[in-house]
Amino acid sequence: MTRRPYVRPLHPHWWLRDRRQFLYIVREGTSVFVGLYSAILMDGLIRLAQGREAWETYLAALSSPLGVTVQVICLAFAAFHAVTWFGVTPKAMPPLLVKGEPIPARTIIRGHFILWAVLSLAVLLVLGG
Amino acid sequence: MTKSNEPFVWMPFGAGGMVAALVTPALILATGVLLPLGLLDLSYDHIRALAAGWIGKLIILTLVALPAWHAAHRIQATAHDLGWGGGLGLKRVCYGTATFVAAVSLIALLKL
Amino acid sequence: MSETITIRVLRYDPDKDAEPRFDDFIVPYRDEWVVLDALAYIKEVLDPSLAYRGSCHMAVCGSCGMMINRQPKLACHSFIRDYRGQLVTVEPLDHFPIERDLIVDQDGFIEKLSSLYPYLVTEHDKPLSEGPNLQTPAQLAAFRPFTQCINCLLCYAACPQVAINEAFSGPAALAIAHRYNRDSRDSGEELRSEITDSHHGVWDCTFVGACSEVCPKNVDPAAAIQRTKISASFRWLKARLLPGGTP
Amino acid sequence: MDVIVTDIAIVGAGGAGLRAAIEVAEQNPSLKIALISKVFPMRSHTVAAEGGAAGVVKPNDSFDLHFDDTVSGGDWLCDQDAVDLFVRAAPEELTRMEHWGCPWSRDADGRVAVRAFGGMKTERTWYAADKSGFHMLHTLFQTSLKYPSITRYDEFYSTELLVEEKRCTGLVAIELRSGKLVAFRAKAVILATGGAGRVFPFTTNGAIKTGDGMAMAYRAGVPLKDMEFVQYHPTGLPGTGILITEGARGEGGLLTNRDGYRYLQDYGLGPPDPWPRNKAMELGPRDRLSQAFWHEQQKGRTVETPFGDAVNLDIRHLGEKKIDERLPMVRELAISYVGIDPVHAPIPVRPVVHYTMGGIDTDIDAATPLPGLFAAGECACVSINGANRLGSNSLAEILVFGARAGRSAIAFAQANPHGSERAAKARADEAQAKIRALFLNDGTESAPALRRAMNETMESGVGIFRTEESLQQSCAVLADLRTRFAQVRLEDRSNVFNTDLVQVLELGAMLDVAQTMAEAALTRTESRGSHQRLDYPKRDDEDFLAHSIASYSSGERPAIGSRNVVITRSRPGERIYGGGGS
Ligand SMILES: Cc1cc2nc3c(=O)[nH]c(=O)nc-3n(C[C@H](O)[C@H](O)[C@H](O)COP(=O)(O)OP(=O)(O)OC[C@H]3O[C@@H](n4cnc5c(N)ncnc54)[C@H](O)[C@@H]3O)c2cc1C
Ligand code: SF4
Ligand code: F3S
Ligand code: FES
Repeated sequence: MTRRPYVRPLHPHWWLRDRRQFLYIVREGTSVFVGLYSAILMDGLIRLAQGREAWETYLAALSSPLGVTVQVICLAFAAFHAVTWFGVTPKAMPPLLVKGEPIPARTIIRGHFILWAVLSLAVLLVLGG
Repeated sequence: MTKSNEPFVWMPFGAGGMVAALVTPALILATGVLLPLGLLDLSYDHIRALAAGWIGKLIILTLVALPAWHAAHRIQATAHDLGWGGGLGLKRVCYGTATFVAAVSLIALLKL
Repeated sequence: MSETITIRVLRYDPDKDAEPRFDDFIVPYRDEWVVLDALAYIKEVLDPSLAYRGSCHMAVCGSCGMMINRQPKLACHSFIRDYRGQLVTVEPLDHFPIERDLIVDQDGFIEKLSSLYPYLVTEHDKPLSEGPNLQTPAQLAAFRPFTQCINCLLCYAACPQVAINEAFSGPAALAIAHRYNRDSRDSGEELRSEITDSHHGVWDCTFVGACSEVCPKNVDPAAAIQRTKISASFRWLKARLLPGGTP
Repeated sequence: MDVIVTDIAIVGAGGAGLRAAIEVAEQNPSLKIALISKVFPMRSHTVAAEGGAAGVVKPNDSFDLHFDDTVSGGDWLCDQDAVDLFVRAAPEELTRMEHWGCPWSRDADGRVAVRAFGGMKTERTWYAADKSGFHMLHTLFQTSLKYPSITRYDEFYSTELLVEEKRCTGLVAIELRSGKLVAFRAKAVILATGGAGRVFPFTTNGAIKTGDGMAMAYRAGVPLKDMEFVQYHPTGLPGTGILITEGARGEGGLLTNRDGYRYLQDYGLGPPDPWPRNKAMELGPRDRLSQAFWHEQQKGRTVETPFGDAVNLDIRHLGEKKIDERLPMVRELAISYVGIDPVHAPIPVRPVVHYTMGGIDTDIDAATPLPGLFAAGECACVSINGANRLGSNSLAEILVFGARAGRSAIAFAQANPHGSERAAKARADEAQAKIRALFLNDGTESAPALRRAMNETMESGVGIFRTEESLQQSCAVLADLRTRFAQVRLEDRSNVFNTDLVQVLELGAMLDVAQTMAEAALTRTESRGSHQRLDYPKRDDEDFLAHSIASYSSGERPAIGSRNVVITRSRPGERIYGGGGS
């Protein structure tokens, strides 16, 4: 018959046409930098195993202009990752009930931010010796 | 319909996302900002000492390997989203790299 | 009816058009008018051939989902006054085949929903003489948000995974499955897990979250899916680690 | 043309149609069911019902009390055998809905909660927050997916019944997505097509409530019963006609006029207790409340709004928490459509056409006088609603009589063979030719103009209060419109989703239905329930304790006959509300 459904193909730049979708791809994109930083850490472990001298070169590389630039970019994306990750935590866990009432999403998100601050402080203290 | 084995990759992905969110920013802050500024001293002895015990090794491995896995999972998924291949090949490359990062880190830690 | 607004509508008549095109209409409107009223005006006064769906005019029947200025919206719940001074572009819902003008083919959704055992599954039929089941308000609250879905499919239009993976069950269908899984009277979760835990069940979802943002009824399908992923992971572990579990 | 052969065809997939389909599927899984609907089932207008469904559950309640409320609420025009059966079956049906997963609201101890409703002596209305119909419809739809014997034909617009030798043998429908005409041959047909509120301009009814099934039956020679009884709901939002549920008053909402005065006490509904008292004041029956509005309007005591006169519905004293918990949708609707947050200000409301008490003539087994044809739900008139339906009785009715229609259809289908294929084809070809004529002939009349004229004359002549003169005038206008309709012009000549064609066909149905309403109202020279004649203000049991029966006579005005009401135990008495009632 005359029925002829038209399928509009997904726009090749669908994620650039919509703020929400763009932020999604940026959120996912953060993983490139998270991954990159894991590689940097892996490198550090290799150097550590190779001995004091190798470790010193590693630290120097971290502090080089290139090293700093790369890491600052990584930091920005990692922070964006953290914020977006905490933002969805209430959806990603079963509702927690306190006296029969579910804990509000805002409280759960706030709890994660507090944990973030505490752990970050702990990391810095441990590394600082 | 057969059930998917996705939990095998998804659970470490989720854990990695949590680690990357809670701890990674502080680590980058330390190595990428405070260290170059001279506000933090990551001396060889101190760091070695941190990695000396079993618990230390385990924690460090977690901090390196899980975010790597998290990244691998997201990268292959996003590539699929953007229509860049995203087939089995890419999956192998991504998860393979993450496994490699984990394995090398483990060997390095064991050598300490 | 003093002010006017320009409404640009995507048109497609398979009898005449090779592919969709846009038509502009200038519509005088009143303050309480929604986009659906403007479409009714166009159909009645300007172009009777315009095809669209809509019935209840109160955001409950789910008929009138469409893209309004590229956002999935209910036409009966989008006030023209909020678009004052803008060009309003109205298109059929993204990610569905267009039958004609603003009408899309929704059969795919119904099939996906049907496959998920979207009804109460119980071990025995309870005789009527036993009366209604007991269910406390707290037990009701545990699944109530997920009962609010009006099947408007805005979430499907918002979710890129629906477009990328044709077989993906999609947000609303999975939210409804979750609704039954969380119902204290139901024991069909195992049955549903055959579908929810499969690749095109929850695992096609990459937690974009757009589904929940556009949902006019606050159903939060994204949460339903994430929680199902967690249960699915437990089921997966159990099947592999526990004796008697079948991998 | 396609021919689909099935055992039982059901037109309409709202609450009544779905319930009927499930009943057939459960009772006899070997029967093939075709469930035909012009919209997807969950779009059916049952979805819009807010308040709830009545069924006796509380220990201090009884079938007799529900019976009495219903019969007196209906101003003694109900068939009492039907009401008896109805009140007994209602709790069972509502329990069954619970077993199917309907998320009824609950008391703290986990039992199903019930609320007060207009005209009901005690709390017996089961509800699911303020989306009762929505939850019932989705529960029924989703449950129906369980049964392989139900084949759905979504978005098929049914145009007429197949009748062969005084028996209904199927129907004809247009598949909207292709424009194809399809003949359904069935051993039994159930009509469950809902109401016809759209014949009026200002209504709570969705765009799809155009009385198609009533018109189909009527044209096939089945009479329409009690069509003059059209219910106005007292609390619709001015402008859009969106309904503010009676639940708002059940929870304690107050109606006040421009002076903040609870005017209902002036119309025999007092005393004005500060708390909700069943069957009094705001919880009086709908006809009385709507009529009181009209009187207030005449006295100039209503509130003027940009969308016409209104009165105030005040729920502020319930507080934000209770409003959000019990009446979330009311708040949402008021904010969206009249820009008023009921937590802080009263909601302007006015009476609005809501429900058609009349409908296809059926007996208590949902059987119409045409063998093989059954009807249930708002399109049918059994009659349990009499001259005025009590709120929350119809959601229970669609279940009780939907199920009964299913059972009756099974019995009929098991006892009778299919009609002949040749006759079906011939009839379907005629139907095809009629539609083709619309496509080929260049009519001169504009459908929207005819519809507007119909709406106007129904409101002005057949509204809350009627007179000989107003009705005469409306009858004349409607007769004229029907003649003009023969020259209606189809603007859209495409095949796929030709919604212009659907609207034209719906208009044809509405004109037929409107005509029966106006003509029956003209004949009934008394006032009863929702039918109020300024020129005959009293109820007249001598002459009019009887149903009106409107029969089709092609092209002409309907013939209006009458049939006695079935009275078993409740003699007509005075309808007493307010303090006198308790
Ligand atoms: C706003 C509102 C609130 C209400 N609140 C309450 C309440 O609180 N309590 C209460 O008891 N009652 C209430 N009612 C009344 C009650 O909801 C209805 O009477 C009842 O839902 C009717 O159900 P039904 O199955 O008969 O028809 P509907 O639900 O209207 O279904 C009709 C079906 O027929 C189909 N159909 C119609 N014509 C055709 C055709 N030509 N071809 C194919 N299919 C066709 C439609 O697609 C639809 O599926 C309310 C009504 C309204 C409008
Ligand atoms: S989940 Fe929300 S957006 Fe999706 S179909 Fe249901 S109501 Fe619509
Ligand atoms: S938008 Fe899509 S990817 Fe998942 S969270 Fe919602 S279904
Ligand atoms: S018309 Fe019903 S949801 Fe918009």
